[in-house]
Amino acid sequence: MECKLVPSVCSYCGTGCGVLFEVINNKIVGTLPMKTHPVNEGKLCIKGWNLHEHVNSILRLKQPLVKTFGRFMKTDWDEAIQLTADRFKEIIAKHGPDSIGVLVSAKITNEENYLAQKLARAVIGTNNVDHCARL
Amino acid sequence: MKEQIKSWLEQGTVDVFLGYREVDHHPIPWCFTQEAIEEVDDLVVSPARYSLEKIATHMAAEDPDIRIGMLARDCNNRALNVLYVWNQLRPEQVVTVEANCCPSPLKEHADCSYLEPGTVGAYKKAVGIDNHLRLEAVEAYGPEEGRNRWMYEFQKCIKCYGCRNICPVCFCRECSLDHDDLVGTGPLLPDIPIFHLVRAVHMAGRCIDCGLCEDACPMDIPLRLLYQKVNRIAMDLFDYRTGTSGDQPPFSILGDRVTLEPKPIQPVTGAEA
Amino acid sequence: MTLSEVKDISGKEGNFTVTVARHPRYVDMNKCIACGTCAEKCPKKVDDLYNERLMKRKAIYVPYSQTVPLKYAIDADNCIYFQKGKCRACEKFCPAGAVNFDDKETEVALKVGSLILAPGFKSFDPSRYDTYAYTTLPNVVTSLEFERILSATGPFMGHLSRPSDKAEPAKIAWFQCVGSRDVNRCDNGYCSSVCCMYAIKQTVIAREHSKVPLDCAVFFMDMRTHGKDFDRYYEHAEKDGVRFIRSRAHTVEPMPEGDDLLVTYADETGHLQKEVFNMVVLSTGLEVDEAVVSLSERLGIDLDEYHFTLTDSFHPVATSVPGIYACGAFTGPKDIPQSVMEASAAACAATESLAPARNTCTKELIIPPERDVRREPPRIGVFVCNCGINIGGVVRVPEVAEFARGLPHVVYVEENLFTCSQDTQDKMTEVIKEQGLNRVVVAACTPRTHEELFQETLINAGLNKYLFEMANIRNHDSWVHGDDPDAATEKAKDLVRMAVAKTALLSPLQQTDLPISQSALVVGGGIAGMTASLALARQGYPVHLVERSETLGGNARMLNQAHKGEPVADLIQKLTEEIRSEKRITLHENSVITHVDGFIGNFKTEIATGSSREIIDHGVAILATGAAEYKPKEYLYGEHEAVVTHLEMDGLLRNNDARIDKARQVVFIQCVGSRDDEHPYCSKVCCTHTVESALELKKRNPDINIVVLYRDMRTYGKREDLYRAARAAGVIFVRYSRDEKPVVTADGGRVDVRFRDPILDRTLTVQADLLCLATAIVSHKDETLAQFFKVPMDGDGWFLEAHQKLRPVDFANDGVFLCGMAHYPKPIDESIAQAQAAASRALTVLAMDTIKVGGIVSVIDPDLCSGCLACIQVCPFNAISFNEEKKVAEVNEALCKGCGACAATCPSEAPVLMGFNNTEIYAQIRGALAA
Amino acid sequence: MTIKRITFLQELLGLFGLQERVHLAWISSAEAQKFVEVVTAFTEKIKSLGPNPLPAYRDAPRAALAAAAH
Repeated sequence: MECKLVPSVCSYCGTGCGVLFEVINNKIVGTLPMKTHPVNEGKLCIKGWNLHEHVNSILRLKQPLVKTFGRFMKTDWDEAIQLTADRFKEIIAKHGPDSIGVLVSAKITNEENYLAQKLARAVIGTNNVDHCARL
Repeated sequence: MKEQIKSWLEQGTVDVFLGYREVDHHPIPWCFTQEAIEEVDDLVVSPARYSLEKIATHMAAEDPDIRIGMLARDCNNRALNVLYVWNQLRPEQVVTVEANCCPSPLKEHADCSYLEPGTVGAYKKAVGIDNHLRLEAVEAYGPEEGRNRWMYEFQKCIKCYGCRNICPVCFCRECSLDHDDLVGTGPLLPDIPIFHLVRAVHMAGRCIDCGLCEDACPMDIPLRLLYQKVNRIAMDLFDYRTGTSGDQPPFSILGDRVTLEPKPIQPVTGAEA
Repeated sequence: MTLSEVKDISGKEGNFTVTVARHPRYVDMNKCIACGTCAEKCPKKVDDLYNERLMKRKAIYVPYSQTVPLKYAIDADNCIYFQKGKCRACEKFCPAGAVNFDDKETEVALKVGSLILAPGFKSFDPSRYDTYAYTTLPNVVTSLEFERILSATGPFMGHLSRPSDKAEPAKIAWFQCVGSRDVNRCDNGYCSSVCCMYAIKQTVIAREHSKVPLDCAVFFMDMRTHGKDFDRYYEHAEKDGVRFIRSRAHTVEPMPEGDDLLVTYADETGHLQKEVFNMVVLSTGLEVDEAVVSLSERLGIDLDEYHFTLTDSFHPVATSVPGIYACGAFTGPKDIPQSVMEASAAACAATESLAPARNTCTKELIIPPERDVRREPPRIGVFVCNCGINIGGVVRVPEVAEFARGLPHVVYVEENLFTCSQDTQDKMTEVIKEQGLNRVVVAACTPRTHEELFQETLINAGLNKYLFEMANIRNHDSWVHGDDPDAATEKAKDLVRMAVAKTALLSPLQQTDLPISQSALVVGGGIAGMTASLALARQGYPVHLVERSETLGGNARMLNQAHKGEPVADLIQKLTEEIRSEKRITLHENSVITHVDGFIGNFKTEIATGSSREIIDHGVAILATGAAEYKPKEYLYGEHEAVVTHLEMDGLLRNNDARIDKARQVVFIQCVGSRDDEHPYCSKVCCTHTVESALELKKRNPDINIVVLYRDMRTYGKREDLYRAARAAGVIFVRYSRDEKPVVTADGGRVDVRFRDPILDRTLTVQADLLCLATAIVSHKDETLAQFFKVPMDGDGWFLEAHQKLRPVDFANDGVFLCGMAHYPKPIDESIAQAQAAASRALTVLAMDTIKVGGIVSVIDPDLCSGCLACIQVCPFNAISFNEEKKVAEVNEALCKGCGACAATCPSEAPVLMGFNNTEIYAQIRGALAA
Repeated sequence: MTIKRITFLQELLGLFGLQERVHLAWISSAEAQKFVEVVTAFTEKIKSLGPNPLPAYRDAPRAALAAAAH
């Protein structure tokens, strides 16, 4: 029997609540709020409480999929990124950069959010950037 | 204490010992084992409380024969008693090292008022319910005042399920609070007061007044008072003191003799319109 | 066979030919739909005998609304056509063409092996009590008339009214012992046994029905509430304000003005009292009808001087003719539980010699295959019943039917006069098939009485019987809202909407067959246990008889004689020999039961004999563990040698002890340990035992002085003869009250007994050579055994039967039965009858090869169960056990009664009560609130 | 057991002043009269108590209720 409580930060939004993952036999079985964490002081919202659920969810995507002939097929990262880049280029060439929007999420860190808007503005050339926290 | 725990682990009295250890300056629950016995030197009696017994039930569910040692305050011991009653752990598989502190009126040992809820603002005192109140004061509210104050508190609920999730004696695989017929999924507010009452009913004869729920509640709902109330009723009606022993729960039928009389229908006095 | 009469019987035991005359009904039973049109049109009004002539019926009639079979009949003596040659209105109006004036009396010859006579009783006609003026004063009624007045189907629809002016009485008197315990104005020397209790019941019910605080006074001699829980009922009524006046009222006179009645009586101090009542009820006794007497003469059955069957205490249901048995009031006056017991006992006795022929004349039932409807959308048929006018007279049934048509999933609606009639059932079967219905709602009466009938119909139509729901628009609606048809109609719609909402969600449930082990376990080797064992063995089934001590016979070993004088020792010897020589009986002496597993048909019981253990399989169990004599702590018992208990007195008599010969003065004190705070019940046998002992003492020494100190002499039934004989022999009976008990002090070798005589109103002291205490009978309170068999005990420690009146030897836990004093104190004859009854009930299980289990039972979803054991704690039938391997609770379908307590208790909704699951119930609630 | 559970419920609802809205009575199938009396009395009582006050708390803005609490 192996049991560990692993400290982490909630990945749901930008608040950054401290959580503990309860790991038994290498499986995350539960999430606890970290009592001494200065941000959440032992409290969590319903999303934070259920972090372990989406880790273990059978619906969780573990590798990229590409839709071919109307069906999702498994693929590798190189191919997926290449395909996305190719399609972006194609669309920009045909309809201009403003035809692309970038929607970012609270589930990634602040720094990643910064990088995403940089990608949108500097690489793609669009100002159509938005964030779920603004909705 | 540390020597005791080490010898237990070495002699195989217990397979694991649940205590606390500081990780990045945060005391967090730690599972000490024979393989890493040197970690026992880092064991701390954390002022931050986690439900170690809940972790223990999770382990026992994986391996029913596991023997578990545990650092236990009064509240942990009460929770263990309840878990024995409800067949989630067996008394013979658990040994405890006593630690003195508990924020409950049920506490028998040292004072640990530093764990009691934080101060409450004037507005909450005026229209809601002060978490520091004694149950008698809450019971003394008139019908309308009681309703207004409780509903003010319940209206704040963001339905995080924290009270249930943190609770050391909540072990059901599927909770009634997840049940569509009782509590609909999605909407906020949750169905008040049904959400809280369903939980309160399930806490009767189970709540050991550890205060973890109130501690975890982002909205400062005075949950402890609510569950103290249901336990008080269980004591009055069933003569059952939750968590004090491993006796069977009060809600059994066979051999039960009731001396209560149904209350008559009293005419309305007109005090409340 | 109704309207039939036994004309003659020939042949002998095992091969009788019975000639039965079937009187003409003049109505074809197959055609009559009991619509009531004939009675409506019939011009001839006749006194309604069922309602004690308090109201009228027609010449074509059904005797009462619950008549079985519910078919009309013509009363030829009153029919205008039969009397005057014309009318035939009923024939003309009958929509079914059922009336047949050419119907003739026929005779049927039946070949049977045994006969049971259960002709019942006739209520005493009080006309000859001239001072009670029953014939002249309308407000003097018999108890049976009063019973009809209180009944919802009676002349005043259950409104408490008096016959003369329909006014609501505020003051009613009951006169006890009218036609009982009386050899002056009639020849009924016996006590009718039931009148005290029914009079109290009537006071209680009358007070409930009355809109004003009703003053009830019961004039009585001895209050004979000797049955199980009867004393409590009596005390409760008294505490509630019913007045009990110890006096035999002698005159009822009309008041000069109005219809009130002046009652004159002498109170206990001898003073004449006069009191005015609005109504007087005569608690009339039970008699055997002359027709029954003449039938008995024809059959050669010996009757006693009161025309009851001449039975002996050890064969309570056997008549003097072998092969002919009797039960009920024909063997002596008795109440419902005792009659029900005797009925089962007679069935047991009558089938004993016929056991080899069992299952030789049976027919197999052919059940059509069940249609699988699980994938079909719901197609609900709704049948709304008028129940004659029971529902239709209040609820606007067509409106309800129209409303039902608009409910979701309802594809067929029909309105019936009587949905439960056979022709409607046949039609329902057709409709289900034609319309392709897959669920049925009947809006009628209660599932308690009719659910099975309708389920049968569903089965016949190829539907699963659980795809059915009843809406009770009678008991819950038309009966309670009789004065408000609008509200009742709306409520009927609500009830139908609820039923339809639930029905749409019902799914078919399955029952499975479980083989049963065809042997019995009898616990207790007293008279009851031995009788039950022998009865079962003679019916062909192996029996294990477990007795704790080393001898058979129980308490009876200490008794000298039964109340009719039969020596008990002979009976014990005979039974013991029969038990030992009966090869089907395995006797376990010096044995106790240490563990019981299983359920009806499949019990596994561990029996410990000394240090050895044996596990036996059995299908049924009979508990006959008896009771014990109470050892008093008062009246110097155990401190003074002159003070003995009943059983000790029997011992002295049996051994011809010198103290008996020397005694000049003997005192008996009744109710020692009975009817007090510790044992608030009557021990039933002590009064009779005391008069028996007193008579025996008088027989041995006619000069002996005997004083009996009693509270109420309860020598019920024919035992009253003994009481009368004792008084005639000079035994002095003095009453004492619970508040003023006799005081006993030692006086050398004798004891002084001081008591107050209520008639002399003086305190007297008697110096007694012997003081016999009529001690209570107390329960063993064997809670271990109760837990083993999962059977309840009442507060006094008596095993609690499934229903005190209608199922007196069954337990709620199927397959377990009880008899003898473990049930309640009782004399030998009643113990034997109950033992035979228990055997009879056990036979109904043993005679089957399999039992059906499942259906409406709880099922626990193992995925949701956390193994907290809460459901096990709460299950009243111990039907749930914990599977240690899977760590979940599991329901035993054979034990589960479908009460739903587990489903209500489980914090995780893991148990689902089939047929009542959450979605179904919530749908029903939403249906209720949808209006 | 039923009486304990219902008493439990009454006590709990007492926190909200609703204990009067639950009633327990034992009525056998033979006691139609008593059934009518109990149900009528209870219906009357509920009518005089007025509608369930709880739904208002779900719908009303919190501030308004807070004001009402004074």
